[in-house]
Amino acid sequence: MAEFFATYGSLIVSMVIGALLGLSLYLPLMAGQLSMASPGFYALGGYTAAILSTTVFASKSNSFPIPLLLVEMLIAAVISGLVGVAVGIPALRLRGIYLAIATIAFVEVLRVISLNLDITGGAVGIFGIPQPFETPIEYLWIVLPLLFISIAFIYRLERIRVGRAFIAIREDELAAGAMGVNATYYKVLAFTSGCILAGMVGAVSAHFLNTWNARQGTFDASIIYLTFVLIGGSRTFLGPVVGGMVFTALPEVLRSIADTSGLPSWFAQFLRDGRLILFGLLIVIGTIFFPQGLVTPDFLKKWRKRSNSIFK
Amino acid sequence: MNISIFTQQCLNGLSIGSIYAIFALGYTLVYSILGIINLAHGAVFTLGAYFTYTLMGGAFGFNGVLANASLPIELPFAVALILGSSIAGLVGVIIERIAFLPLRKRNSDSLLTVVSSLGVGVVIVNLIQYLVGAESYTFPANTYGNLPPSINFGTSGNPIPIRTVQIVIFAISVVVVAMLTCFINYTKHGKAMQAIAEDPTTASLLGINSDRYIVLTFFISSFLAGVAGTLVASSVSIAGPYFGLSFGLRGLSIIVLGGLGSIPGAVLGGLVIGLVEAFVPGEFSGYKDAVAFGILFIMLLVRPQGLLGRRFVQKV
Amino acid sequence: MNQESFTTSQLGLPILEVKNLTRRFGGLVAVNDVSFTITQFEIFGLIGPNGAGKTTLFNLMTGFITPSSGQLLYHGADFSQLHPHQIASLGIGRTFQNIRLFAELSALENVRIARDCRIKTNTFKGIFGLPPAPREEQKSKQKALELLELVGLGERLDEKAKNFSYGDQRRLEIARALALEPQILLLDEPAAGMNPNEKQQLSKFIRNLRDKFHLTIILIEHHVPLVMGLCDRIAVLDFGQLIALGEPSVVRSNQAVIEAYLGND
Amino acid sequence: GGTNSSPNTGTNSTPNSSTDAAATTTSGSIPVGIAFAQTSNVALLGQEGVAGAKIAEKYFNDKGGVNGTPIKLVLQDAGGDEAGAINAFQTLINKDKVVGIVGPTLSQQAFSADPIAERAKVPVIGASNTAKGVPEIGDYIARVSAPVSTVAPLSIKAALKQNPQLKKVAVFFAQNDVFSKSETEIFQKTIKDQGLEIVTVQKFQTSDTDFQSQATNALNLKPDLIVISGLAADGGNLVRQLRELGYKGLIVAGNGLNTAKVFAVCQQACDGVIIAQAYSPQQPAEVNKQFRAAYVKQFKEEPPQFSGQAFTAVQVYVEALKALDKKSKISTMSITKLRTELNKQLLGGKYETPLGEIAFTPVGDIIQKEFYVAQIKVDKDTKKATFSILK
Amino acid sequence: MNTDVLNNQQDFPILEIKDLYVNYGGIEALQKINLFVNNGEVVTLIGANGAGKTTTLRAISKIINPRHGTIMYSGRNITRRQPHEVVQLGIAHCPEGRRVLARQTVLDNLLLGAYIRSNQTEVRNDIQYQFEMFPRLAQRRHQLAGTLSGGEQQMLAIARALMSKPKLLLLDEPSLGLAPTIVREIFSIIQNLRATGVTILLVEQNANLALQIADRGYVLEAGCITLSGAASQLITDERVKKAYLG
Ligand SMILES: Nc1ncnc2c1ncn2[C@@H]1O[C@H](COP(=O)(O)OP(=O)(O)OP(=O)(O)O)[C@@H](O)[C@H]1O
Ligand SMILES: Nc1ncnc2c1ncn2[C@@H]1O[C@H](COP(=O)(O)OP(=O)(O)OP(=O)(O)O)[C@@H](O)[C@H]1O
Ligand SMILES: CC(C)C[C@H](N)C(=O)O
Ligand SMILES: [Mg+2]
Ligand SMILES: [Mg+2]
Repeated sequence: MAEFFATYGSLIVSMVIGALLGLSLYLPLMAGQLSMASPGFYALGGYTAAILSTTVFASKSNSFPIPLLLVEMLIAAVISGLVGVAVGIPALRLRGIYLAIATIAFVEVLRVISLNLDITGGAVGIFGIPQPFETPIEYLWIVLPLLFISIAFIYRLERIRVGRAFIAIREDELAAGAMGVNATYYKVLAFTSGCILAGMVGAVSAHFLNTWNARQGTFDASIIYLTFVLIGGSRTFLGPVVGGMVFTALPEVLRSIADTSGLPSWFAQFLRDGRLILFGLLIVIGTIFFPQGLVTPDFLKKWRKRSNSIFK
Repeated sequence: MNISIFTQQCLNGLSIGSIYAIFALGYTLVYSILGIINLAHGAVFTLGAYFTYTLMGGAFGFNGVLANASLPIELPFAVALILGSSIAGLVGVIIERIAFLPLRKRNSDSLLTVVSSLGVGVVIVNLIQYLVGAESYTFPANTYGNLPPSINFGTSGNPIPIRTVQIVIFAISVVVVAMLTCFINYTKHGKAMQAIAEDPTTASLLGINSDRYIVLTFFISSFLAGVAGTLVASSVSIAGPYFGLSFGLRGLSIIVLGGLGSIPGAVLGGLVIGLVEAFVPGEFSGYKDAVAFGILFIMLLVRPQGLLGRRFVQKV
Repeated sequence: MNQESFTTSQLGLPILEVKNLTRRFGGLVAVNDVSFTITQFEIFGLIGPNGAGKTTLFNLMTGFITPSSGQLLYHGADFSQLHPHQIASLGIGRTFQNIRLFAELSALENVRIARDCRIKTNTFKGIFGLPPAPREEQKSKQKALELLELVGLGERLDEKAKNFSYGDQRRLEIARALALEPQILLLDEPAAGMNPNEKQQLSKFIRNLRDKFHLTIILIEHHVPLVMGLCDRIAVLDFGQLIALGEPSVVRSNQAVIEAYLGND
Repeated sequence: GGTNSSPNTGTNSTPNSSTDAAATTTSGSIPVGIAFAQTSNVALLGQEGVAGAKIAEKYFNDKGGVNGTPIKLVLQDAGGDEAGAINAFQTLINKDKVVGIVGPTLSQQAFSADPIAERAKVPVIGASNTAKGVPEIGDYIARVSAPVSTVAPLSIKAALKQNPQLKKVAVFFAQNDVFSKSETEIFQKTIKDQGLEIVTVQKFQTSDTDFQSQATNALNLKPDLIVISGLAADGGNLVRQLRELGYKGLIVAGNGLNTAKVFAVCQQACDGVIIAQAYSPQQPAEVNKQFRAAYVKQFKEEPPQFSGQAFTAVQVYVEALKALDKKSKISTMSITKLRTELNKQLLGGKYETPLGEIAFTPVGDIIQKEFYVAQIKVDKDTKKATFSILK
Repeated sequence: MNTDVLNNQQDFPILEIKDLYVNYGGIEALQKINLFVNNGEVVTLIGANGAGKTTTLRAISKIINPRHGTIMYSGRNITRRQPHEVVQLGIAHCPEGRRVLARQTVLDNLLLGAYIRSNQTEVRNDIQYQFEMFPRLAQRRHQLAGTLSGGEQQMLAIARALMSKPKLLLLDEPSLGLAPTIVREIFSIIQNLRATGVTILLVEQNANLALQIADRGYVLEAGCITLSGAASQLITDERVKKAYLG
């Protein structure tokens, strides 16, 4: 067990981070906004933490105080929130693929800027970020509560008028307007919540990865997060959580399958060299066999019914 | 900036822009019939280059399953280009059958199709790497026969050299665009495609066989990707399996800039981005990419439908 | 409360005023200098040939488009520049000629979304379930259920809106508009897709609605018997212009209306 | 092909249940971890490292391994990103129980994954990380990839020797590559120190393929020397496009272009490019001759720098293990102890490698004596290109 | 002489539906539907909301697949055909809810309606003809169909269906949203079409009007045909009167 956690500790944390990033994309998607801005805010949050912890909060002591980490997350949240509102208000007039592209453009611009600025360390980025924990797995102390809080937040959100307003906008923005839904307000709300979440996750990740650089928020990342959400299921928050976890773990699972003894060596070799081929195939298969995603509201309903009948 | 530099940078911009444009055309075609972005397009672009390279008798390097393998034939460039691109076209059709059709049949979220195409892209890129490794491959020096490496558009005292490859690419893009524009705008097929994009069910009620159009579109789009990939590779060599992906993002911004689904828009967008990039002053070369995307961002806010896109006002 | 009593006692108070309203689309004048006043609790019919500008007038009244010129007054205040959601909150609800339900959502969800604009607690309290949020949510749901019952879809709460037949979708739209708790209800061809028998029932139903919820109703409809039987007053539009306004019997015999719309039978 | 040469590499490293078991695995070999990028867009560079390491494995095992016990490379793909490197490191450390690790490919990955090895007390030798600060990550982190501070000035001087008249220099560098970024700083400092004028600094990205506008910008200023810091594909294309656009002057290229791969990209246009080398195939030591021969035999081209450096990293492990084994039998040591001892041992040693004689500073940076400046020569008739060392 | 030929033809059913069952997910929308339409006839289908009228037309034009049963058209089994093939065989469907192509102009919508035809001059003449019938559309010919008024869209949908020169026309509530004068216009068009030999299956809420111009009619209730017969009989049937004629 200890060995398992030692080997997979950071993977487990990465999975939770994947789930959180999935949620950060899911939030605007609830209101029908296909925003790919998450990596940008993830990067922004990461830089915030990286810069703060290596400059302002730098200390000689070995381990970085956890309260400071929380403060960094808070600051990252505030910055991301402000930038989110500033970008969101103009950008959210766009729809569908146009919004996606606009947000991707925003992410790219951020990336290039961070590559050119001194404070962000150019290509090398910022390294030697102090560690609040001894082992990677302990980051769960931060990311798991964050995940649970986010889930609780979204769960509640979906059950009150805000959630219904999001869905109304997703279904038909014009009709939603006629039903008294202030689309701009809710869209900015959904978008900014996603930004804030991504920013906070970035702040933790900077510590978790020990280093931060311009390669953290990229177009590829946007697309991967989108995969988390859509294959996980974009109609319930459990979808992105499951999707984020599964698709973060998948390459590593394939790696460890390749290492299991007893496989014919050509097959093990294929698994090792070709694991991303399988990764891609699983994405395709996932979309084909789970057109609504792995977790769908119907699935949940059935499941709930079943468990109810068991308990009765 | 003096006039000859200006001309030079214009020509540079046009030549790189024409590469962007021919890449973006394939995107636009698929968009204009399915209303989605095919993220596997960049991978097919790469694949086309590898196909042509192989057909010309090129050998593979040291990594991958096919290390040191080569075909026993050495086709001339033009033949290999057409054949290689046709194979890429077929790959496109196969992609459509495997990754798009099943989703379409189930009426699933069109975003999911985007993800599925991403999966295909991942498969292709990694398959290439698995088979022939990650190293770069270069077309033989005599690909374009005995043409000089560059052609001078200025005087000998004030040279404005443009690389010959780029001129070829430019010419081919112009021809392709002209042909496609005619096909889309002056035949009923273009309208049929738009009808399919807007409402496949209604289109079928009008007697339009959407399946056939979609297959055809994928073939043309992937064929073009193959042509573009080959041409670019002949200019800058195949820089590994990820070669096409760096065009992917640019391609996206171009079709949006030009107006989604508009063929002339894709071309205009490509040229505009090419020109803008060419005119980024040297001291800001680090911001070159940001400039293109910055323009796109602002443009989207000012004119969301793109340069040549048609604005659609919804009436309730 | 019986209908007679308040129609007579309250009639006359203007609730909505349309003043020299004009809307152009490029060269086309879809609504051309139209003025009329709607009084509280009346059922006001809007008729006219296809493309006369009736729906456009609704779109202006609900903020979907802004007037090229002219004014719209609600209880005396100009609201022509407000956004649709603001107008909805003011108390003007509508249905759509080309049905616009939230297709993927259940009937209940469709109605609840509209009812939500009457929830007053803020998001914060809502998320933490602090009072009075839970009670309000509960009330809101109750109200939605009642409305579905009212339009006869009480049994089909969980069905997706898109699976309803055309006529049933129209009923659902009415329930959804009522959930806004509007003072003015705009119905754009509510009887389309219903058979004559159903149309008659709908006519009764609309009158009941007015009485039950104290509504002012503006109604676009091409089914002449229904309009004539139901409406207190009727306005006739043709090519964007108001060509007649008055009680059904007057309008019916107006020569211009017969030429433009009713035709000579 | 490369993959077929040792098909079962790393497949049968059965993990031990207890962390403190004997260092050698049941199969009787000593596991050394290799964490290069075998996928992603840096795989191009990672594969070169893997090739060098595999040749080293065979070479040293043929010569008796570690006093009779063979070593066994355990490959884990580190991909191109930070998380990938961390996962590869974790697997190597905890599951594969390697005695030390070679890798990762990028410095950014090193900043991310090396601290993990440091905390687990597992030695790491970087074979391609050149950024400032990598060896300083910790006691267990060393590297054999020199940060090119000595070689860059040499190549500028070599250019000056070929054309003493030159005055104006245009500088190009790949801004998203750590290697090129730090290298260009050294280049630029040298240029100024030599009293030359930098007329322009143009940035690009390693993923770029078209450089015409940057080239035009630069050529317009009529430089007589162009200095490029980039990697093989982009650098090669830049050289080619500069030449095709009519540039006739000297070109100095940085370390990233020190691979025969550029020949394919810039073809005849490569002719005359002066290259700074941290590794030269012509290095005369016996071990390099053998390495080069093995490499050429398998891949039919000269070994690139990253292969030479990866070979060297493996060599350092083998020789340090040998020395350690002589002092006290390593098969009796617990893996934790072995790793610690190995780290001490390797930092203290001197090695005769394909890079020449090397040693380590106390923090683990390489002390390399021999750097080379080579010029690419393209044979007019055969079109074959070679590096020829400038004296 | 001509009438003789017509009369002869009228006897063979151009469309014949046998034991048709259609499901939406778990819901049975049609059960054991049997109906036929003779060549040259106008047949109307009436019934309450949700009875399954639209579903029947969808099954014929193959937008949905029946669970069971056969659909014969001109002696051919078309049960498993694709929608576009059915159009090519001469069936046009003017669907419920108009479904004009919102982003295309009026003219393009009409041109697309003639997609299966190749003689462009004839097509152009026909467009001209539609414009004469619906002057409103002529005025709006370059407007995007999505911005037309509801009634204008309905006219366009009908005109578009006619553009394919069908042998069998399926009309789903053509009078929906049309002003009374236009409704009359539509019904006279239907009669004209019949005179030129087009067979028509008409779904109509305005049962009165429909039965007046139809030859025969079917009454659909909750997915089953409960009544059928000559239109003249149905119109006087007490049950029909009570339920549908108001
Ligand atoms: N956004 C728009 N752009 C251009 N023209 C428009 C637009 N909206 C409406 N129109 C035109 O304005 C006119 C009035 O349309 P409107 O929808 O108000 O008609 P209506 O009276 O509701 O007709 P119907 O009874 O057919 O629904 C129509 O001719 C229509 O084509
Ligand atoms: N897509 C669908 N999914 C599920 N059920 C559907 C769907 N479409 C229709 N139904 C159901 O099938 C039944 C028949 O519907 P249909 O649309 O054929 O009725 P209709 O007779 O045309 O009614 P209307 O006059 O209101 O248009 C109805 O109960 C309806 O709710
Ligand atoms: C493989 C090389 C491009 C890596 C580079 N030397 C670095 O330190 O990141
Ligand atoms: Mg209308
Ligand atoms: Mg119907």
